[in-house]
Amino acid sequence: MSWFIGIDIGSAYSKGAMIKDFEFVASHVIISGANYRTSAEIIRTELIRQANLSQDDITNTIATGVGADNVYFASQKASDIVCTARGINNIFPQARTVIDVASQSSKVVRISGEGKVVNFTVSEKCAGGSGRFIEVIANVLRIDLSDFGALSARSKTPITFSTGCAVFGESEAITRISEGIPKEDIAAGVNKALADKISSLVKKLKLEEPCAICGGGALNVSLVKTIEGELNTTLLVPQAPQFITALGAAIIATTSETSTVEYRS
Amino acid sequence: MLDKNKGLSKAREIYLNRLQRVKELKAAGKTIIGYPCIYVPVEMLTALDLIPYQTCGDIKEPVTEADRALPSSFCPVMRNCLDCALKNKNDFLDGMVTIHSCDPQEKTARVWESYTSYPYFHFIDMPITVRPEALEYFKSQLNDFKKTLETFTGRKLSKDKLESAIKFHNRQRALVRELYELTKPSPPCISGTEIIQVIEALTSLPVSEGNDLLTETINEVKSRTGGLEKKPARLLIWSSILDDTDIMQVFEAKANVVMSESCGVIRAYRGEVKFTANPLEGLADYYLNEITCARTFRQATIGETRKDYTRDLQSRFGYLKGIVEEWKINGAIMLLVRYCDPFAFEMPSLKDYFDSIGVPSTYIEYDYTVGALAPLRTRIEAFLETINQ
Amino acid sequence: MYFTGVDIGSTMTKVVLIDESDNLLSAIKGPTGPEHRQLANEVMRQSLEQAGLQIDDISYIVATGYGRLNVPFADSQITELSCHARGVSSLFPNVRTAIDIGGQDAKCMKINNGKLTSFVMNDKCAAGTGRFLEVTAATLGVRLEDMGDIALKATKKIQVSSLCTIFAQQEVVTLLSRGENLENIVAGLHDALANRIAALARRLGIEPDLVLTGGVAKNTGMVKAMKESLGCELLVPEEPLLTGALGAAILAKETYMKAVVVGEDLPTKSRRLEKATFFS
Amino acid sequence: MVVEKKRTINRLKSMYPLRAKVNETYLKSIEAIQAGKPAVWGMLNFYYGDPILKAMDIEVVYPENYGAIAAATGVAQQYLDRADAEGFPTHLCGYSLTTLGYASRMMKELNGEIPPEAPFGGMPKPLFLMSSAAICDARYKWFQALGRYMDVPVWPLEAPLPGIKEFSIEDYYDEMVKLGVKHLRDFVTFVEDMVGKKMDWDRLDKTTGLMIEVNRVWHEVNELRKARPCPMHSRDFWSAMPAALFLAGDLEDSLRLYQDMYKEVKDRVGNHVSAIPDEKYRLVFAELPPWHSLAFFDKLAERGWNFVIESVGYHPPIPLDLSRVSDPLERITKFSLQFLVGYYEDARKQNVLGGTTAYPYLKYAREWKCDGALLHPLITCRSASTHLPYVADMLIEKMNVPSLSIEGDIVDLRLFNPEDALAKAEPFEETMEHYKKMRRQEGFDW
Repeated sequence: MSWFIGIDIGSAYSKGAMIKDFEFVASHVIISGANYRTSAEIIRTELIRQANLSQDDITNTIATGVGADNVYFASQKASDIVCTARGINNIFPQARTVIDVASQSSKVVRISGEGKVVNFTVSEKCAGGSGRFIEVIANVLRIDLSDFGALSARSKTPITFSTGCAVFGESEAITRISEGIPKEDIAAGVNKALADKISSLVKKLKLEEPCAICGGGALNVSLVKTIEGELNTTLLVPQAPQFITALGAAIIATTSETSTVEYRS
Repeated sequence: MLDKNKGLSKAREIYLNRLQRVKELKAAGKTIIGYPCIYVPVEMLTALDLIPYQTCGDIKEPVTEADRALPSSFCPVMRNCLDCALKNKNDFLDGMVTIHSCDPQEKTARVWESYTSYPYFHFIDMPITVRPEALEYFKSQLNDFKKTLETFTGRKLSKDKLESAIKFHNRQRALVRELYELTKPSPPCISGTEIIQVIEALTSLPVSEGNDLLTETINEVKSRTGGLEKKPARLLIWSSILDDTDIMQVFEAKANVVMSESCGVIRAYRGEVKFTANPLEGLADYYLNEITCARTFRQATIGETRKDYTRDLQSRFGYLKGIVEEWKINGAIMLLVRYCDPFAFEMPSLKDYFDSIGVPSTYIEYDYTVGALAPLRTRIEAFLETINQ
Repeated sequence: MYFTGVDIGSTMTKVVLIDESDNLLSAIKGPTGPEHRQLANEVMRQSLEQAGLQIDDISYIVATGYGRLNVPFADSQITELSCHARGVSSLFPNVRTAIDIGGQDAKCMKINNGKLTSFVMNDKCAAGTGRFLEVTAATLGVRLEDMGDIALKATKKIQVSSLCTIFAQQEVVTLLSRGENLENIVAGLHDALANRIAALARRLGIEPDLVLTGGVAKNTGMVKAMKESLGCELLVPEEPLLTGALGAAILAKETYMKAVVVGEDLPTKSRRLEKATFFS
Repeated sequence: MVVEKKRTINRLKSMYPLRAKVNETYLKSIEAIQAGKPAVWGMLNFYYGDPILKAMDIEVVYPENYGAIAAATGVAQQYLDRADAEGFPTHLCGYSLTTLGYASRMMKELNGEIPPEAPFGGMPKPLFLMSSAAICDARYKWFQALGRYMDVPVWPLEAPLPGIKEFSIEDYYDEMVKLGVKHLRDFVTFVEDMVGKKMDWDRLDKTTGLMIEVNRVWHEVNELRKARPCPMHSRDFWSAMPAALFLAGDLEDSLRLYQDMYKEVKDRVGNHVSAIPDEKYRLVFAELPPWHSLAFFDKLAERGWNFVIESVGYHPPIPLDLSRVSDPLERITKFSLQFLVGYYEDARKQNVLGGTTAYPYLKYAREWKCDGALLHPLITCRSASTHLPYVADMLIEKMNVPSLSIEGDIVDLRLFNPEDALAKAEPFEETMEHYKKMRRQEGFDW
């Protein structure tokens, strides 16, 4: 009997996935906060609790994400890009492209049948290309993040955002509000802006179908629809999209295949 | 009762659908040649019975395709312009003429040529100084342009054809200046917004049709009774490009914009092409010397070994003094399109100059999107509040 | 006679109600939601209640701030720059320069006997606004109002990128994963913001007295950082959030009085507080 | 935890004396300047102006390089803030803002004295400014903007930027040469007036000859790097380039020392000596390196990443026989033009008409047999960044060579994040492996 854990410490959220025989047995997500070390511990404890196991039952743990260094109990760490590829390949072996809409950045990875990375690209640092954009606007509009997709789906006339600075997308939203634009049109405008950024990332890399989408952004139905429209394809959406990278890490843990590289410089 | 197909209403209509007329002409068998920058000598196209069409971006269109070839920290106008091309919006073009007026023009031109396949594509190099040898070189570049045009059309570009084309375009320049005479009264007889619509129409019409439109417009505006609403300030806008009415309307909400020293407005129409033994000389001289874009390196005396900042400012911005006096300007807006280096470097010196001639000025940056115009509105209003007390 | 200033800012909405001798009768603050009009009506109602007045008792009303166009009952609109200038100089008669750091922008104003003479404004880059601290606070999982005190506990200076909020945010993440201590990072963020705003102010030229206003002025760590990067003393109003609304109220009074003197009758809006809502 | 710096890259012994010579002359020139010898502020001008100033024995300081020094030593920020305060938009070239802030501090606050905080002896008030039209607009508008702070004359060197297709038009090249020669002749007169002495034409002739020869040998050194495994790493290129690019140091010394480098590299090729322990991947680097964290290349070397070619903007022109051209000014012009047009015929054949600075990377990838490209776009240096997306697109389209893009900046050094870069190394290796297969399938020979 062997259980494997993958822990993905992102700059906004920390996610954990536990697998047994390549099947999900537990998953957990929390806000990363200022202390990644603690976040990692909380996640491990929760995963173990969910599967009511003890620490000794865990054969191997792999860490990924910006805060991977802080997962002191992980045997090794893996690149989040590789993890996303392995993760999505585990759920959709047919997928040749995966879009990951995370809070801080979006990335597009093209993958082989074996889940190897064929090519990838990550959104520019200074561009409204991340899910954070949506969180911020949801907050401005005083609506729940989970309602965002449904709301924007109601819009007939989405507004146009200048898809420049992600932070200033917010001022734009506020501006539009003071101009009297309905909520749903603003929400839809944000989805459009983000979808534009993401599809141009995909085009940059050349889309190879079938294409999957993961990360928190994949929970936003209207964003997914908009991207589907712009790429004119149907996206594969996993049940728990935000855990795909963590899942990938767990999978890597089963076959400790990853280079240990000293990240410090 | 106004005729819908004349003057201002016609201009507005064309402005809202710049492609309409060129597509008609195309259908009628005409050859349409695009150009992205006013430094391209359109006379040479007209002379060969080619229709010049200025390709421009769409301020309301988010850039998606251009990301493939241009980074986001790049002239938003050219990014947008290329984006439209890559979205096949200019596929009706038979050719493009591009020019090295500035980096974004040059960089975009090369990418453009590489990603599209018009029957004709030409790139003109351009020196940065107005020195004699630079002028000679530019003349040779225009001569090479002539060669490729002749090969493309299979027609000779004769001297008299070129001279008559120059006459037509000089006439157009004169008419635009005449139109601007009508912003001198207070209140002005025509708004900055209307002028943008007229100019944007001109850049999508054959020169003769453009001249007719101008004549109609001038007569219409002259016959206007009452004129426009008098606003508390008469503004001058100095910019690299100003080709969209949305932003102009923000300026005009609480002021009269009586002069817009910019592309998309008067910059291409200030001077006049002189008639020279070899017409290319006159053209080279006009385009290199007369057009007041920050891309050209100007100094008080060419190759001077003594330097004096005051004289330097005079040589770079002196032409603005007369404008300020004649149009009774009481406020200047220095509008910068983000990432436009030639104009960005100019800003502090330009402010020095406006201060020296006692014109209050304010600096405004915008990224060529309709996105956040409201904060811009606040700046304008606050600026007006400072000059109107 | 009574006068009101309504300041609908990007994050907070404020109302100030004064009488003809500038006595403060009520001051209300509330978060700006997406429904400006409704909010304007609501805060106005509260303020009248607090002052024990009816809407018709108000002689003149000036609206300012981002949402100034969404105050149905306001008689005229004046930009927040002129209003801040007026408000600040009523509190500090000798003020020559005022810096207002808001959530969406930062403004530096030159003031001459109560009037705005010139200004510079940063609304294009979040790195130079209060938003810089909000975004990075969120990344750090710290409450915005605690940022200042945390900064004051710093033991060493860390340089943080001041070029762009997004970069700063990513840098914070890196610093955290390197195990840098929170206080020092926060202090670094305050310095970065202070330097950006100081540069903005220098563009205008700084003359004493210098006043810092706007929400960020409540942040003690920021005031310290600003003093350091400006290298001069800073005056801070007790209620830095209210200077805009106060200025609007005073300008309302002055506009009204001027009209009375020259005997012209000012056009005024309907005084009805309709329950307008924005997204109906 | 900090690990001690491992030196994985096998540096060339012969590079050190060259670098030492350059530094030595740099220090000499600083002393000379501080002793009151007139100096000129110059832009990297791709050979147009430098041989002329060198022949006239005028010291040149390069604000572009000084911008890098100011950034590396941490004094840049105060100059940047100053430029911001003077009203220069913050999105302008970081080096230019540093210089403008520096000039403002020197002239407005210290009436012409070199600021005490300025590293490496600072930059003195120049005799005149020599800007250049080559590469970007900032490089001539920036020196014009300096006029706000000091009344020193500016000479903007013209530099034609021919079209790739148009270049084949009859007389096109000759006209560019005509411009160059006439322009440089007037420039010489200008310099003579400024320093009050006449040009020694024999000396200019000799200097020009040496400049061309130095660059030829330097070019040959880099040709040797096509060998597998690659004997010389980009680190050595960057360390050795100033002697050829800026003509830093004494040209006769430089020639000898580049010849020594040639011998050592040739020797390594003969004995299959690699620049890194185990060459798994051959990469091309574009454009400006992250000067402040070059140790990061050792980390990549540990993974078997060898950087075999780089930064076209710093590379010598493809050699051109100018021995029969008698007029030194004509030789300088043709040599400088060659920096760009040396690639044109090939570019036209391959029908890659985009960016003059973009095409060479395709040639590099093909001839230096690269598995991947590491692109380093810089937020405030557009000229070194705008062509990179196109480069990436062409590399993958035309020869199945993938690119990894790591953002950075020229003044805000904190933007370059080695951790982030290294985190992408692992997936990029999978990517390079994939495209290696693709190239084989499509009949490429590497």
